[in-house]
Amino acid sequence: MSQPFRTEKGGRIDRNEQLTFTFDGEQMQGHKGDTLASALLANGVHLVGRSFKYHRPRGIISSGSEEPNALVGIYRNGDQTPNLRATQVELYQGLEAISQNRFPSLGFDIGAINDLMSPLFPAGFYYKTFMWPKSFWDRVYEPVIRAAAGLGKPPKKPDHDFYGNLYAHCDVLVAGSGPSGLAAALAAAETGAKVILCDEQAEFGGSLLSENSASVDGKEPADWVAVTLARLGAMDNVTLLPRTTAFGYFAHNYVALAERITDHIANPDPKLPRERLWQVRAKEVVIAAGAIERPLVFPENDRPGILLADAGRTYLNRYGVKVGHKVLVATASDSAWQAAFDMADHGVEVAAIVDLRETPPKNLMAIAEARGIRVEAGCVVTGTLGRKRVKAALLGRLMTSGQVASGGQVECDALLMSGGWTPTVSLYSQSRGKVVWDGDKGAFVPGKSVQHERSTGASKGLYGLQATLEDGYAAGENAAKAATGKSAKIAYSTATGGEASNGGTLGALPHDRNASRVKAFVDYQNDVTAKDVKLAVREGMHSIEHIKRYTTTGMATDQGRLSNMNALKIASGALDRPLTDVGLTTFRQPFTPTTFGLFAGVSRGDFFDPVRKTPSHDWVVENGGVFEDVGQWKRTWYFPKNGEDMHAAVARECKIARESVGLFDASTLGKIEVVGPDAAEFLERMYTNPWKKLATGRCRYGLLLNDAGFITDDGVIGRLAEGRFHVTTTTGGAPSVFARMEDYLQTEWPDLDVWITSTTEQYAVAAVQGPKAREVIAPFIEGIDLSAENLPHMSVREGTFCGVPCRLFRISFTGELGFEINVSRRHGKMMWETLAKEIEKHSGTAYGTETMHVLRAEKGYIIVGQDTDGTVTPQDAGMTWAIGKKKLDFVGKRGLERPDLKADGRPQFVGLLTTDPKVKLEEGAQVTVAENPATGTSAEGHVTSSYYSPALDRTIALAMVKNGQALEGKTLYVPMPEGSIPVEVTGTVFYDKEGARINV
Amino acid sequence: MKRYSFLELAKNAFSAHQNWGRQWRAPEPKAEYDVVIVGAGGHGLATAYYLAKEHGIRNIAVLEKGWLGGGNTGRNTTIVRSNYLWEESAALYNHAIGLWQNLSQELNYNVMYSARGVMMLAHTVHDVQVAQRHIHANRLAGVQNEWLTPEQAKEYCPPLNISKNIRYPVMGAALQRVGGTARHDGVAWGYARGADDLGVDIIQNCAVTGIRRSADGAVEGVETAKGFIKAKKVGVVAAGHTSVVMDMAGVRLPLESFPLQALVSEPVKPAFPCVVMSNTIHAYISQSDKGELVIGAGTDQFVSYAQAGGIHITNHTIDAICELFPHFRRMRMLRNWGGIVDTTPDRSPILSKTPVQGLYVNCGWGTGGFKATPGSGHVFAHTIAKDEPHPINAPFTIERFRTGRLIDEAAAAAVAH
Amino acid sequence: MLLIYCPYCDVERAETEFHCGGEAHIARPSDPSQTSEEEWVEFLYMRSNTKGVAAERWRHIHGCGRFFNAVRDTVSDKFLKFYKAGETMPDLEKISKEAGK
Amino acid sequence: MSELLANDLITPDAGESPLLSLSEVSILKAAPLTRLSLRARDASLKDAGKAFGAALPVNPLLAETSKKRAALWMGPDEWTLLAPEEDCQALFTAIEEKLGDQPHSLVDISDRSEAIIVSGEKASWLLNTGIFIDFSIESFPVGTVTRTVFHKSPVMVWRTGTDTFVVEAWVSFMEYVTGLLVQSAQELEVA
Repeated sequence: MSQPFRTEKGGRIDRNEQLTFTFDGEQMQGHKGDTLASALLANGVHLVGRSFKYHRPRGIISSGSEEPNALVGIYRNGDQTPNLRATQVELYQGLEAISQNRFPSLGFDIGAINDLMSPLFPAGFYYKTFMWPKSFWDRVYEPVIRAAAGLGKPPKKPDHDFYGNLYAHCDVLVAGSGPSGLAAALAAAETGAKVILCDEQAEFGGSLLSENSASVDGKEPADWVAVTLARLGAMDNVTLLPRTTAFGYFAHNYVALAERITDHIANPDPKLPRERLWQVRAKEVVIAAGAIERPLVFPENDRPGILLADAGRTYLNRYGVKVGHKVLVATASDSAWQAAFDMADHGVEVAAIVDLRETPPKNLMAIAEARGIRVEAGCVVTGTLGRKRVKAALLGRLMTSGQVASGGQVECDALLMSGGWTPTVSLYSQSRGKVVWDGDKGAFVPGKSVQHERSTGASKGLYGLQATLEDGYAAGENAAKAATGKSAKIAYSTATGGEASNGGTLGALPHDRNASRVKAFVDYQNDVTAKDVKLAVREGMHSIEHIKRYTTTGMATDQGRLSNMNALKIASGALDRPLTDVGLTTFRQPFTPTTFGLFAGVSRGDFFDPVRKTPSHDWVVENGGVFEDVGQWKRTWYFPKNGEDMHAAVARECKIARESVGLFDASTLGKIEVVGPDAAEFLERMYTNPWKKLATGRCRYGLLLNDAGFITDDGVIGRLAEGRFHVTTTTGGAPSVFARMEDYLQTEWPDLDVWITSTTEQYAVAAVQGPKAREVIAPFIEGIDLSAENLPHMSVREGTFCGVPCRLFRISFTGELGFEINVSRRHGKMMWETLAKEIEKHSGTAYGTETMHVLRAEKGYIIVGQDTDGTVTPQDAGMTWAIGKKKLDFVGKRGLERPDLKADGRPQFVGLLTTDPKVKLEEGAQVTVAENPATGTSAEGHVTSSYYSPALDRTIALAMVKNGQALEGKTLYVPMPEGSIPVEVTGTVFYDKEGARINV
Repeated sequence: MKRYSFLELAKNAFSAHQNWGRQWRAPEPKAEYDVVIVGAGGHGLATAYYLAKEHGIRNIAVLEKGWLGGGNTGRNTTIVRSNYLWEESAALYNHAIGLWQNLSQELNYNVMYSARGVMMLAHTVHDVQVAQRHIHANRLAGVQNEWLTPEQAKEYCPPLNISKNIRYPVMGAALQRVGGTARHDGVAWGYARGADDLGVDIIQNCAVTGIRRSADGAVEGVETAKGFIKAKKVGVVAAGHTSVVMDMAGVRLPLESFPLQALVSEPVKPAFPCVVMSNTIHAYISQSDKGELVIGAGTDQFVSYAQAGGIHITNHTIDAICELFPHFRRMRMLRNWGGIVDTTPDRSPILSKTPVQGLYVNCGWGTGGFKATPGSGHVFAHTIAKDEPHPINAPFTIERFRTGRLIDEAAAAAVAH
Repeated sequence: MLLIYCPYCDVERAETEFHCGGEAHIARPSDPSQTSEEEWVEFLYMRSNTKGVAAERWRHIHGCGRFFNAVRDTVSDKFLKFYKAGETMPDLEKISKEAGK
Repeated sequence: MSELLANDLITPDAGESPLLSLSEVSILKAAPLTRLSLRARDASLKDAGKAFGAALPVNPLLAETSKKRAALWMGPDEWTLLAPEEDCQALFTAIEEKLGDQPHSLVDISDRSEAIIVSGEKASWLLNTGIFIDFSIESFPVGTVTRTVFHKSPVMVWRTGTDTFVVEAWVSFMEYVTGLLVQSAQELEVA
């Protein structure tokens, strides 16, 4: 029969719905409501994985998110997710799980040889070896180590799923839905406060779901959960989030939750996100994260079949699964006794209860006796037998001398252990609170609240059902009061049974075995033993952080939730210093491993970053244009025709623009309208150039520095009226120029009567450049006299284009007669298409940014960010003409006076011509004096721009060269791997040096 | 000092590893030292090591307010490279690369320097220009760096998405093959063990609370949690806390300390062979020997000493990683943490004497200090021992901010058009 | 992600709406030509980089666009005061004390 | 402020089909509109309001409306003035004339942005998939207007009704904003 370890009845699984799943290809059955772990256990499967370092066989140890051993890969529809905890994976029909870190199979794993060689692999062994021979590290040792390390197999294909995001606000966020969490949520919600209740599990209720020896308000605990949830569910002010982990507590009460939406569904609707990131700003947070049971550290405490006692109880009561037929219970605290009793009540043979304590509570002894359970007090487990499943345990009796005497051997097929409980203080700790040691409880508990939060119930070390309920109600009431000022008194439920568990132990248990031969695991997944911790201390690692890093304890995927306290105690013993002196390692987010896709959210593909398009975009696509990314913008790079490559296309575009006319989309350039009585004064202070005397209707090139004196941006600025300027910036510089202007305006010169408004997207801009430019635009422009006399170079007028208002600039970045027409963005497409059609009549062409760059380079115009790099002054760039000599101040003026900015030997902007006109220099290539400079020679400069110039039918280059302006006519070299290229230093203007073509 | 080797390991296995000695002592401070180093991170420990080894100064204390290697040394993403633009930077970082290559043997401590290659992606025409400029400048300076086409980049790093249909397609990459990673803790511990063996006192849990200066202004020693310690030379290597320490001597610096986050995934079998960085979409990633994907994020925008950053920074980092490596979307973040990085206006470090006689400072490494650790310690030791900079760190003065002779690695990647 | 109060909008908003402008109350000299090299480098680059309570500039860049100032403890990241641009620098020591630092 | 007034001004573009049409939420593209950015000192507000035809709100994040007019508070000296498309030139001239020499800045930004109307019982939920703001009616009452951030795009949000929001973005960001809203809404189609 399938599921031989399933109980006859009981549990919260749906026995009517049977589900088939596979584990390592083997088909098995489980039920709806099972986790993969409970279903495997129902089938008698304990061995589910191999440990990280020694590849030891490992079984399921817990029933929750703290599970260190039972990590599996889940496969579905081609998607693969490694390292999922079987204890958290909800079963669905057809689930496919694969074990990890084993080869060739889980049962026979070659890596297990590491276990035999383990004496060679103590903590930190890799720091001491693999150093000889030197070349072997990357080639031999490291590849072998890497192949052996790692857990699951990484996904091989892009993820099909998508992920959602939601920002939320609430008065009270309750993390955890055990008794205190539910009580807190209810108490807070009844005041009318907005409450979010989340729990990492599929069902709300926490420990109440596996509690069957207590009652609340006379009901079964699970029934009380149902009633409470019904009440919460009926309230509009409550949001219930099951399968949702509060994984990060950030500054200012910002809590991140991971909601798992489809992983538990057999065939989820593809319209559903797989997971959703909730980013919650909570006025108050109630942390009700509970506590987890600690393992006991005894030799061979890692065999499959050894579980935490509470996990065993949970599998029994909640999932209807017996973890074995003959169970040994080893404990240092009361709670495990209840597990033994429940086992016995379900007909499981309890081999014995082995309690570390000399005198366990009498009432428990009595119950055990009534059930006929053998009890060994003052006794510990000193070892276990059975490789892939525990077969027997060795017992040891504690002597008054502190020694351990052999106590014989007990056969069992499962061992339940409890070292007591550790409050889950991760979230509190993430909130930057400092935990404090509570000696009575033997645990670290939350100290003072640093943010607006409070811990309740077991997460602050409070146990016992009645006490945690009461504490939860109070926490909810107080949180709501603090958040909203409102309160409401509700009737508290009362519990009977579920008494607080006493007892517990920390650190490694004593035993009578040869300490150097046995392994007592502290951190299961990373195979850290008590010996390793002691070795680290011996070697001088005295800080708990050093011990953690050296041994890797607490650094596995469970983040040390089972191991931290035991490791700390062992370290404290080895150091002979109080535990509190050794310190606790920091709890870091996320609380449990959290999917990358969840963080990435919707930002993928075209939504990775906004794709900003200009009004010509569709036309460009239709006409085969190629785009380049400039910031978030898509700009047309070039327009290949008839299979042209970029070089050919650009050569053609350049030629046509110079001979006839070219059309270019300049819409992405930043535009800022500067308006107010002090507009000219403001520009005077921002830019190097003078502005006050610029006549209305005229334009001027503006150069913008930072206060350090370096060029940061440039653009043409037109004066539309006495107090109104149309400023243009570079495309990439638009936001930063605007921000810097606001900064100076608001914080340095708030007295000025001037305001700036971004109009970048108000206007679409078409540049029409070339000898035929005037003819091209003339048919469409009204209200502006286009003649050279009335509209000379560097002018601006307002009129209409095809009847819609436009701002017409006569400016040129090509050295040809040129116009830039600004119409409101909505008419941009119409303008572009009108002009594109019109230029055809003149055999013109549309051109892209590459041609724009060539044409401007032929004229020696700089591109800020290409020819300059943030270290270039106006003098360096040969642009002293742009500095208003009479100005007392402008941004950067004082910076330019600094010694190094005036020093000799600064790089200067020059032209370079290769001796061979066909040789094109590479942009970024270095310029040297020597033809064959020795390695380590300082460069004289570098090539900033380099193109084939169709107008000159040769290559041209621009460069920054030390003292370059004085070197005109001299030969320098550009050393390349294939040989040095001689270049002549020239002026920066290659074409139409007189500028005749622009003034027509 | 007991030498480490495989043989030694095997020998100790027979004695159940009971006989390993301490890697470093836990001494109480003496009343006086020749040199006090403030900060027992990688840079500070390396400084002490080279002072002792190469300059014969053995009477040295390294003071650490917490545990050694617990600051940025133990919190970074362990990338090593030297393909910086300016020759001053390239010389400094390449000096470090030279030392990295023999560091395990030099220290007899496996620092796991692994030259798996650092690939810096170009996504735009501007990126390509910047990368090419780096490559040409590096070649002249003797720094290894080469250009890869997208296909070559994919071959070097198979998980890389070089589809033309992603938001910012990869247009190529600059690859430095000698770049790679090293084990951060190993570096701190190796230098600590080496320095300790040469007689250096490493004093942990000993915060410096003041810097005492004589009437003529020169350094006399430091006030600490464990009392006054006399020293005529004090080297401050306090990373994010440099401003705080230097303020004790009345020295103001052009520094701001920002939170910087890093994170790792759960460990998986080998999935990622090298280091990939993208400045344009702000992400860098490698895989540790343990199998974790190690991912660096950006800094928060405000000064903070909280060692914690905002989730929006994490979100943006991971969305960039998932865009470049879409397989990793189903991987899970295991741990996320923050460091405090001290940044200068030109994003280059300060390794320099100060206006105060006997006070030296090594700071401003921003997000990239780990890679320089050996080189930084080496030239800083020289600076302290000789009271004048090594030629390699001579340009990295405080003075440069006054004169304007910046070494501007940030500006060199400026974006406009 | 910090929660920041804008004194102009009179609301608290997420940090992503804001841009941090660094240390507050560093005024650009009114006549830079009269400043010494030391004064200029002080203005350009030297920063207190305070560990503890410090005043800094923020701009509500994706809101009302205004610059304003805030006092924040750089160790806890807690904001202790927000005030409009142009208002005088508050007594940081007093604020520290009130906050129990 | 009634929903009616806002809807009088910001109306679905008849030429466009709905971007999203679900029972719980819909997204409609709004028809073109006149948008003027006014920057002015307190002393000029009264005159500006008169010339415009609606008072300029002085309280943060508020909108004042009258027939076919809305004045939105954007900052302490910044308002966006909304009016029908065809009124642009006349309004511009009227305000300029009225304000005369009073220091101010009036700039036509009609085409800088586009607007969409997001409405339905899930409207605020949908906006919260990308916007941090608490849209509960107490925190963000009808009539509230603000600039903010939607994922990676700056936007403006104006609540014109309990379940109706006008969302504006600069034109080149609108595809991003609407694309993500539509994608995020798709889970609402799942029963």
